[in-house]
Amino acid sequence: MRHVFLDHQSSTPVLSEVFDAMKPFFTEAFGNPSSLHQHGLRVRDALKTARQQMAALIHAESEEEIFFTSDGTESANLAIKGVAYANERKGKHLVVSATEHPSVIQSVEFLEKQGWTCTRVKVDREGFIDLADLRAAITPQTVLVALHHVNHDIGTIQPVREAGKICAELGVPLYVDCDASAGWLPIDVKEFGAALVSFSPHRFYGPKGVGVLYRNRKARIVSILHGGIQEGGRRAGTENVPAIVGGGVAAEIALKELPARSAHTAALQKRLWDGLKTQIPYIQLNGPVPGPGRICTNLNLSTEFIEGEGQLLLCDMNGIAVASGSSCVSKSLKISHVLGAIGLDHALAQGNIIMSLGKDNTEADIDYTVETFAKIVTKLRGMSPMWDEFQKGIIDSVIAPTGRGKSFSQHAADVSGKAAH
Amino acid sequence: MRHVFLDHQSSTPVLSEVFDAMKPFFTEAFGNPSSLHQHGLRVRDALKTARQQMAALIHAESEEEIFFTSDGTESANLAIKGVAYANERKGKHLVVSATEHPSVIQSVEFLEKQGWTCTRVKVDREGFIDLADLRAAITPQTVLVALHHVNHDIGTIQPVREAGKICAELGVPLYVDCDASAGWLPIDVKEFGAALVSFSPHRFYGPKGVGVLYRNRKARIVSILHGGIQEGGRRAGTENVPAIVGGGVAAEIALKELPARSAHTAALQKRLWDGLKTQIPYIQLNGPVPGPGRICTNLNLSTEFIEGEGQLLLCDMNGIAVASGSSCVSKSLKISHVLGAIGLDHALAQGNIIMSLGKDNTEADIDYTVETFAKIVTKLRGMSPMWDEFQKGIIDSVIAPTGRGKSFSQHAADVSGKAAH
Amino acid sequence: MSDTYTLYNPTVMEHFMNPRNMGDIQDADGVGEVGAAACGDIMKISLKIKDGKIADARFKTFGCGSAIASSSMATELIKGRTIDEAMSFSNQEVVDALGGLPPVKIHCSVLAEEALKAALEDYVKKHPELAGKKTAEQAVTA
Amino acid sequence: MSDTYTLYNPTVMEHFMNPRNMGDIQDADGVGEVGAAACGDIMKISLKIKDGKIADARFKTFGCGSAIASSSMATELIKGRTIDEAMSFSNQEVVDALGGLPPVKIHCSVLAEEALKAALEDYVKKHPELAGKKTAEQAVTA
Ligand SMILES: Cc1ncc(COP(=O)(O)O)c(C=O)c1O
Ligand SMILES: Cc1ncc(COP(=O)(O)O)c(C=O)c1O
Repeated sequence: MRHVFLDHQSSTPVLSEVFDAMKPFFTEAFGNPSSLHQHGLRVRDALKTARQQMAALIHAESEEEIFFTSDGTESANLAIKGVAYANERKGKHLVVSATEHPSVIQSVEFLEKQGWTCTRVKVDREGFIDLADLRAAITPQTVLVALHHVNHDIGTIQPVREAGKICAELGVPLYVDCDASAGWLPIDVKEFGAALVSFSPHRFYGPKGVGVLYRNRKARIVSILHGGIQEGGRRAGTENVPAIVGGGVAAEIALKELPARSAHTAALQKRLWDGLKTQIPYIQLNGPVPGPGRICTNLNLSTEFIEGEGQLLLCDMNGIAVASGSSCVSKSLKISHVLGAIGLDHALAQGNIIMSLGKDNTEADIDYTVETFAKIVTKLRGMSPMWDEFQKGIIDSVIAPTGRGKSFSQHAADVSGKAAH
Repeated sequence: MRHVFLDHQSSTPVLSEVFDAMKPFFTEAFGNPSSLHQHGLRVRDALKTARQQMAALIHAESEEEIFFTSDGTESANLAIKGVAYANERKGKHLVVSATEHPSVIQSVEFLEKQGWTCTRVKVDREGFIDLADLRAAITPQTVLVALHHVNHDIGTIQPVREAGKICAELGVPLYVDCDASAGWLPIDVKEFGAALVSFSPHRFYGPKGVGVLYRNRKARIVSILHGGIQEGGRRAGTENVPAIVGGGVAAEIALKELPARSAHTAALQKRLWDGLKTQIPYIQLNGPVPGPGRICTNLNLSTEFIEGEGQLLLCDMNGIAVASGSSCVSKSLKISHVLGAIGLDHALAQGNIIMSLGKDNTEADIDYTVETFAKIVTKLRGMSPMWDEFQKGIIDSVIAPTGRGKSFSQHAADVSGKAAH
Repeated sequence: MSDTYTLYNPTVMEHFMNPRNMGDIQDADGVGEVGAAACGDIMKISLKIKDGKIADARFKTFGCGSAIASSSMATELIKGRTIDEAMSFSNQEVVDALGGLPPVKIHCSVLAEEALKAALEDYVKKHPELAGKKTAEQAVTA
Repeated sequence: MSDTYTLYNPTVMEHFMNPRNMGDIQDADGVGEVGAAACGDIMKISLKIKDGKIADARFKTFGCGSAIASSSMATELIKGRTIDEAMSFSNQEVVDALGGLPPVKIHCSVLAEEALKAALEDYVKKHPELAGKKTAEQAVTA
């Protein structure tokens, strides 16, 4: 059986160069960077190199603007809460988009319990914010605007440069969560006008266990994990040296290979979507069409009349690893808040699958995926009462409505007694 | 030149078994545990095994009581703030000892800014809390008592079992920070009567990048890093799988080898202190005498009339890696708060060096250290105006006072115009 | 990676991959279609009843792996039972027969129970004589 | 680990490991002892003055590596200077000659400057005729 990994957004394997760079820091150079002897000083040097590599990836001016955290989630928490707490006297209002990652959304909700207020800027059906809405959301009390570069579910590339200009004009720092874009799209903190940028090397062939937060010198921030004076007093705790070193090397390689990786995945993305839409009726792409509005790695698909988890499991049993934003797949039994925010019909949200490409995927992988996925859809539709009722004209398609009957969602609400959430 | 690592409290090298266990999780099994396909499920299994290994080390009943964080600092922050926030309605008072690690103290200070109050239980000259003081500090508003098992600076083993009984009697959860003891002293969460226990595998030959928090099912806690629903909703963020796996193996081996490691380091600890006090006049051990009151790995030394950083640097130039709690060594120019809390004379705090032993240290290492350290002390005393003035009878010794003159500290205050801090 | 790791236990996986009794019964004696508001799953069970017993049971399911496995298992279990026996069918039987389901997926087995009961009710509705018998019986046992 | 990693640059390390002018001058013309309240360091500098010039300078220091290196360098730099030149000695010279110090350790060089000035003052105090001369000179340059 062919093995095709199409879940690069969840994580990526560590490059052999990265692993080799990390290796000595487990055994031979195991020192704590806070130590003042050989063992500590050696790793201090290594952290500095990694900081420079991280800075280079996002075109930051100095490695002193780079802070290490444990992951993308912690970086987002630090950016949001660290800025909020530092500027409490200035104001207690935040602006975020409705489709931020949960690490941003939940951080904001935590602050709301502590007396902050937050405006969530809505997105359109492709997931884009409206810059006029963003501008209107900013008040004199706003201490931070958080806008992700690329959406982790539907691949939408937000207009961060333009958002940066508005923020600069209004004098509010902009935090750009680049977790879903770093290593795949060019990032330039100055071009973005970003006061803070976060990313996570395990998304571009670096190790887990390290997150990065860029902070422009002008942005005030306080630490949220308290203790020692590591990371210039902004992040206490013994540094995860091997992961930081490995992450730095991953960043250096990502910067160098970025054009090739982007071109390669963009070509496969097109081949995959072209193949799927040709082979499978009643399938739809969520988020922008592949091109300048969408990241080159992501396809978010809704296949009508069948549910997501079954698709995911059958893909897996056929060697294809994919993700899903469907409610059955999440522990909370809720569909992804992103699919909710773009107003996706519940039936389509249920049939959701996310495929994300990587540098090692091949055309043969894509062709196998198209062929296999078409079979899976056929199998699941064969089991689906909804497909049956659609064939019989009892319910209609949402993707290609004919006006001949009630929708799947209406039907589902009828049989379950209430509307799904 | 011989190389002697005597800073095991700062970090330890990863065991080869640990490294081998981690290895596949960087490349081959790189999945995200949240993923529902092969790649995710495989690592989920691995996390469960690691949880069991961690639970075994501290005799926790179930692996479901184990949460993974990024380090000891984050575990302490989560224990303190997570319990405080979860029990806000019950009360806003905390009790900690004066010699907790900065990750506890600073977490408490952060909460104090948000309206909590905290009683700091003082310690005696050896660093022990008085159980009567602890009892007296607890009020009906107290939601958590935090007491470390072993002090990271002076090796004092706190009466945690007795503290646990008092807490149980008064119905307040006890958090025991075992960062400085786990892997070296037996830990039994039930015997301790601990609702929460934290530790960090990089202190016992596991990797950096993972911290552990045990939480008894009855203790209420909320998360402090917000986002996804990893770790049962108590710690968002992609898990650092390789470090967790490696930490688990390190815990398993530590449990097995604990008696041997303790006996070995205890013997070396005795040999080292005996050697030093025989060879070097005016040297003192801070904290309890080696034995049941002190961890088997730590010696905290004050050598009179000379300062700590010079000792540390000369040790390092002679291949011996040590730490120091002296003010010159810290970025803040303050002596360790622990040395302050035990009321150590400032002159002795200045001449502070911490040596911490590990399983691979040998008798030859110890003998080399004694011999070398004696030479270093002679060299530095030769440069010291204080030693000179002591010889001339102008100032007196604090360690062995003769009553013949003013103390070093008084003299230092005189020449600097004010008392040192 | 030589082993296969699965979200569900082997029995659940087997019933998901090779569901028993999948399909419709053309001239069904009772059909029930129910939906779970919690997650949006929909399950349809059709029954063929002969001599007061379930002669055949078929399902169609729009739902996750455990929903499909639950319907497969429920239809397997129910075949050959009398209507009265089937009326007291509980989702726990499905869970047990499947060797367990993740806590968050227990509702899938409940859905199977509900679909079965809906199909039985449909049958009973079409056969008012049974309803009377049932009520009389219930009066006796009560 | 083949390279040696050091907290300070090679010049500082060299002056720490092999300090120049360490010791006391028995019949010193001026002695200054100062302390840094910030970290508890103590530095003592003794001077031998001949023909208005610093003929010899020695130090003793209780303090960290950079304090020892700073006193070593300061005594090196100051030898051969006139009293007036020495009076305008600045810690920056020490920092520069050492090739830099970590920011948190700059105060060590300040301590060296202070110890030197205290020694000079001690000398001037013992030679009131110089104090007058100095004041007159200052009046001219002012
Ligand atoms: C946009 C975005 N931000 C933050 C995160 C959190 O990253 P991590 O799970 O590595 O902590 C993710 C992860 O999916 C993400 O996609
Ligand atoms: C008692 C104690 N608690 C917490 C910590 C924090 O651990 P880490 O630096 O690994 O985050 C330490 C580290 O020295 C410690 O000794």
